[in-house]
Amino acid sequence: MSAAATAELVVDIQNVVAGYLPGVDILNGCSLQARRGELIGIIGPNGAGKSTLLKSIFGQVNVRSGSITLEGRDITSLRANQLVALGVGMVPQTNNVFSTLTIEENLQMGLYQRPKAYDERLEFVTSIFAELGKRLKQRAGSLSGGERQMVAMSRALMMDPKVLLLDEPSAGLSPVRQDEAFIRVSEINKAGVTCIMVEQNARRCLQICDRGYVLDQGSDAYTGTGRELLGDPKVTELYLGTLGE
Amino acid sequence: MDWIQILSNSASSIISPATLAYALAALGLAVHFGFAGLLNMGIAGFMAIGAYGYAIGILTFGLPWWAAALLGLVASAVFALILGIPTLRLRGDYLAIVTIAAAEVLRLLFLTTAFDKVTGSADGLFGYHASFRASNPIPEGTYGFGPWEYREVDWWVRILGIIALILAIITVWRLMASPWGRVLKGIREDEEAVRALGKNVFGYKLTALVVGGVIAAAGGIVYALPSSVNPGVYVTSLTFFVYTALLLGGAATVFGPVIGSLIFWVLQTVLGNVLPAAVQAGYLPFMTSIQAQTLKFILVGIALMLIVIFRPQGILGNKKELTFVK
Amino acid sequence: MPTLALIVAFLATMLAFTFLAGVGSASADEIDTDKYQYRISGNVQLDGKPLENIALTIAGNGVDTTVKTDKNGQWAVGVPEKNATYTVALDENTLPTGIAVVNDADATDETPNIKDAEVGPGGRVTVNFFIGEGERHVTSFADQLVERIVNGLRFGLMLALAAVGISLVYGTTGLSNFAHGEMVTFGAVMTLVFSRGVGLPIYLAVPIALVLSGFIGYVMDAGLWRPLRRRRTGIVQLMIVSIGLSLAARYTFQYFIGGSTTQLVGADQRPIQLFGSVSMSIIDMVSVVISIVVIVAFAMWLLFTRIGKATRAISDNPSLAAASGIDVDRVVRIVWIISSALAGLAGVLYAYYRPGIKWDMGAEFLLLLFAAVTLGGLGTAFGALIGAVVIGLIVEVSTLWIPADLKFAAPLLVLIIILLFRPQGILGRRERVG
Amino acid sequence: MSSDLTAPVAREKTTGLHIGDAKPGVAKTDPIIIADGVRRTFGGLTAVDVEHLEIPRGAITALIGPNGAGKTTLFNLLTGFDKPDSGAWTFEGHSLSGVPAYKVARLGQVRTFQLTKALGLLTVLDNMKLGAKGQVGERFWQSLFPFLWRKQDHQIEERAFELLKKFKLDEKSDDFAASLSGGQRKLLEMARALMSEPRLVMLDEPMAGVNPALTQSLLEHILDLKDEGMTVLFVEHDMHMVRHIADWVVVMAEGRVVAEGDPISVMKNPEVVDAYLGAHQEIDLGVVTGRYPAADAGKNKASKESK
Repeated sequence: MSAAATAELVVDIQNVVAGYLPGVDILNGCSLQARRGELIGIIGPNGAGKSTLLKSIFGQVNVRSGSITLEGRDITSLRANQLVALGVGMVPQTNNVFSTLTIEENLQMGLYQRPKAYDERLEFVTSIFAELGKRLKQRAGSLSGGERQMVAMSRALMMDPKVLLLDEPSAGLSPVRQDEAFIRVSEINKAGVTCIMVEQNARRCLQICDRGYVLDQGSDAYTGTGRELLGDPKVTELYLGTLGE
Repeated sequence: MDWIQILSNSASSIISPATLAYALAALGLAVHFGFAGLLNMGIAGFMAIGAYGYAIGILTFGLPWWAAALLGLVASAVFALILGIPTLRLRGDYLAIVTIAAAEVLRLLFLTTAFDKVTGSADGLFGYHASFRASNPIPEGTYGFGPWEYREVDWWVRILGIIALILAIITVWRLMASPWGRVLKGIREDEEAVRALGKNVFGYKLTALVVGGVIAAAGGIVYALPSSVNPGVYVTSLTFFVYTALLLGGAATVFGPVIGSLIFWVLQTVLGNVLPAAVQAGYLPFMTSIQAQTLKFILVGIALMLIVIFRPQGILGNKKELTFVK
Repeated sequence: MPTLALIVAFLATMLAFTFLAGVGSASADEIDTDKYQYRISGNVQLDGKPLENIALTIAGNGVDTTVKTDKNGQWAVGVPEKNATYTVALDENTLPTGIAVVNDADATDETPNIKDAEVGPGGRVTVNFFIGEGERHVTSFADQLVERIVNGLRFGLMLALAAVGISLVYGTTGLSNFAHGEMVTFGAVMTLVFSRGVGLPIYLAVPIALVLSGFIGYVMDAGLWRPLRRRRTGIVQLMIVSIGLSLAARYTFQYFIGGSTTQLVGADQRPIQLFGSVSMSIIDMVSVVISIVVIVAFAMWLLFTRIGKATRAISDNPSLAAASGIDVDRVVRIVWIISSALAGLAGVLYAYYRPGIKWDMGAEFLLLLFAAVTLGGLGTAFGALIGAVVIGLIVEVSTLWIPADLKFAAPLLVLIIILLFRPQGILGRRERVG
Repeated sequence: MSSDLTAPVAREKTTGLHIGDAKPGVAKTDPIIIADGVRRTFGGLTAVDVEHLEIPRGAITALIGPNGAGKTTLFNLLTGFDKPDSGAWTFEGHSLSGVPAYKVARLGQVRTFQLTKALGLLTVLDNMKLGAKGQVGERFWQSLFPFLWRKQDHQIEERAFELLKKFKLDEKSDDFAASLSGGQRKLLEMARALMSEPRLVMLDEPMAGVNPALTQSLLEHILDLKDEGMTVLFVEHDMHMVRHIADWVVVMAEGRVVAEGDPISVMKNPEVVDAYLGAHQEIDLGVVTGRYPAADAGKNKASKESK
């Protein structure tokens, strides 16, 4: 973690203003940095703009001002396939597998732009998700929620991303599966992939992430290491303290 | 080119039975598509039911003309029910496909030789005018002025057509200004929300289908009044032409369909006169006069595309209130 | 279930109508004589007295018409081609009891009730039968059924070529393309232009027409649909734009080729009897083989190639496909090219099947396409394939019971009934509310 | 009274709602909804599987649970917007199994949606008027004769204005609903639902997408509903507001009801803690994944306890 904190910047978001409808900004001046090898967690109340921030990195929202760079290169408003070519991977929250395709085809879609690397990448992915390797011919539509989440992460990993964006990887999963999902994200990160994760399960998210951002009303209200935020009374008040006290 | 003649023809087309028929059909379609959001692609079927109902009522059942007209309207209401009960639960695009298929099935049933004695199959129906003409209160002769000079029979057709149109306009206008119309427009926006407020969405859609269908059938009858019933008329193209007229004027308006039909037919008449005349005068050396007649239909298609892309709310519609909500 | 009761009542009424008509109507003595300019006619008499209500079937060159004699024993059928041979079969079941078609003098034809009629350069021919007391010759129901099934499969495969394309376009872009029928016509018209017009042999004209069809698909996507997608035009709006395009294209064909029916080279080939009462011309057989080969190749492409998989991925989940690095616009462009070329091929084959090329031939085809695609579930190519074959079978086999001129109505009715029970389409998914 | 400017006044919670221990499926003293064996599967995945559930009358009940727990699906089932594979339920004694959604609403059980369904191309006022029940002018033949419904329409309009004022939307009454902000649409949807004078108001995530300034006023509105004698059932996954306004909490996870009780005790319930924070809440994932030494984690825990 300390090594990661001094490493080069991978993603640099500066004062982004973005929204879907004209005149309605969801993000108003949001900044975020991710260094190589870091696991970043984004938490915040409903409607704070967490998912919108992720979507603005991935070019799915109109960014009205501010800048987003990847390794120093401006990637604001690039199209998804261009971003993938530059090494940005995305795991959406829902509808995150091709349900009519087999697991193998899902993985092939993951590295659509470089099909030759399939065997090599499959080896890497199955080193994290060993159970998928045995079920390649199964249709993704027949999988349970937790298994789908794994296919979704694997698909995104196939492209060998420099940075992986994860939108609520624990959403819709049972508690045990949620923990499993977090452990997988941690393993992916340990394998060297920079990760930016949006989460509703704030406590779990902060437990595993290197640094966290608390979003409130479309801008970054607090930031610090996961531990600092977990222990911060203000963050507890705003977001964590609602349960289990 | 004889511009006077062309102008006169065009002016005359303003109250031609075809224009009145299209205006009625487009108004019916406005109830379906513009106000209720139902993507009915079978409006030609409703018109065919009206026309055939009228002609068959006279020729086969020996009814007086007004009872036959009533038969046509009732038949279209029944058709709306038969079509609506199974299909109104469908998603927009499925509804379009089913309604266009239903209209085509209907046309094939009118066209088949199996029912030749009743429907006249490919020849269609004609020679049903006696009772209608006998009811004409206007003494024999030619009336009117300028381009609008017609014989008493032609006036009788036009007068009845205009009365039918005015009645339909008043009905639609009253309906849409009422709480009933409010529910219907609500359904167009989001039927789940309206259902959550305790409205019988299916019932409203079915009623709208019947109302629009009856008005469109009245259009079919007006179309058949002066001449004959020809199965070649009620093809899918007719539905598309009515859509063009409707969207031209504005789908979610009361007067839009009328204005749209007027413009549609005046332009058709102008082009239908100008293009062949231009060919004969040698202005269009690469074209025959038959091709010139075809050209105007090509232009209708292009116009439809341009309207939908660049002015989907039509001439009278409010930009904010354009109807393509889904 | 008042709904169901109403539907059943409606269908029952329609059936009753059909049967009543079959028994009652009698004056259908002239069919298609105003549609086509050439005609076959005849006069059925027994010992000089005319026989009324005798059924004759005229087939060949795509014609398949049943006609009945009028009270003078006369009948006439319009046909699309001169210098061509048609088969005229008299249905002996409609003759008075104990009467049959007999051989004259010393001929030993086993089926004297079936005759070949050659329409010569004059465009008219008369066919008469010798009728007297004797044994009847009828095609058995089983033979008829087999013949219809073979024809149905042939038609269904041809339909499938266009149906998989319209389905792919719907799956990847959400567009219900009403102009797909005109893409079918385009293939046929271009073949006509390059064979009859330019004078190329048919085996060159067809490939050129298909390449041009593919090119038109590219042009439509690049020039119209892609810009509209960029503007995020709604699907209903897109649908109506495609209707406008369909109208414009349809009348453009009429502008150039006029309102009449024109035949392709080889449409007048003699059918060869294969087995039972099944007969096909060489071109028919080639058509079937081409349909099968192309459909198999297409299925392989969709299942195993990278672009094919990407196509399925986009149909499944467009935004995830984009997030996987698939250039959606590029794949959609390829889909347009392929589906347009397949539609063109279907058009060429349909021109032989109908037979003849007419400006609005695609319009009648389009509704069958919709029926096929909806039957199989909008957006799934394999569903469309199965749906198309089913529709083809319904079209042909239904003529065993209903009049031949209603055969296109049958699948549309089936479509409506199926959607009754599965409003979301056979393979469609219901969406959660809220 | 219900303003976001005045400080929120803590209101009395309704108590004594249940009979016996507060466990899943516990009987209520005065239930408004009783559901039995309601199951709904989507292609093999069980979305809802509720054995027994009673909703107390005259109280605010929160239905909470993580995303995908089946809250919205249960909502859809109870309101007739979806059909269960099996099961039966009653509303004020009327069996509602197989009753279409619009009839459910007419019985006095009205709902809102998670994604607002403001009718964008109708004015705000028309949206409101659409909500009123028993309108003469909504019947086909009567609608043609304005004198039959004009008076009633005026009364409805007055009531609509009153509600709009309360929800601070009266100045927007002639605007198209499409021009409202997300939060205003939520308010409009709620106000519209109230036009039908319901006895049970079901709100699906009323706070989602609402900016914090409006949240307070929305909460007050919900509390007002109870004061006016209505029963409220709402779905939410933010515990903050649940604790503030709910009298009773039903917790769902994986389609089942895993806990019930008043907000304070429910939040202490280990099942709930599991459902929300993961099974073994005491285990620190940072430690499990080897990201942090166990000692650090302990320190963190200590600091929290000291607070």
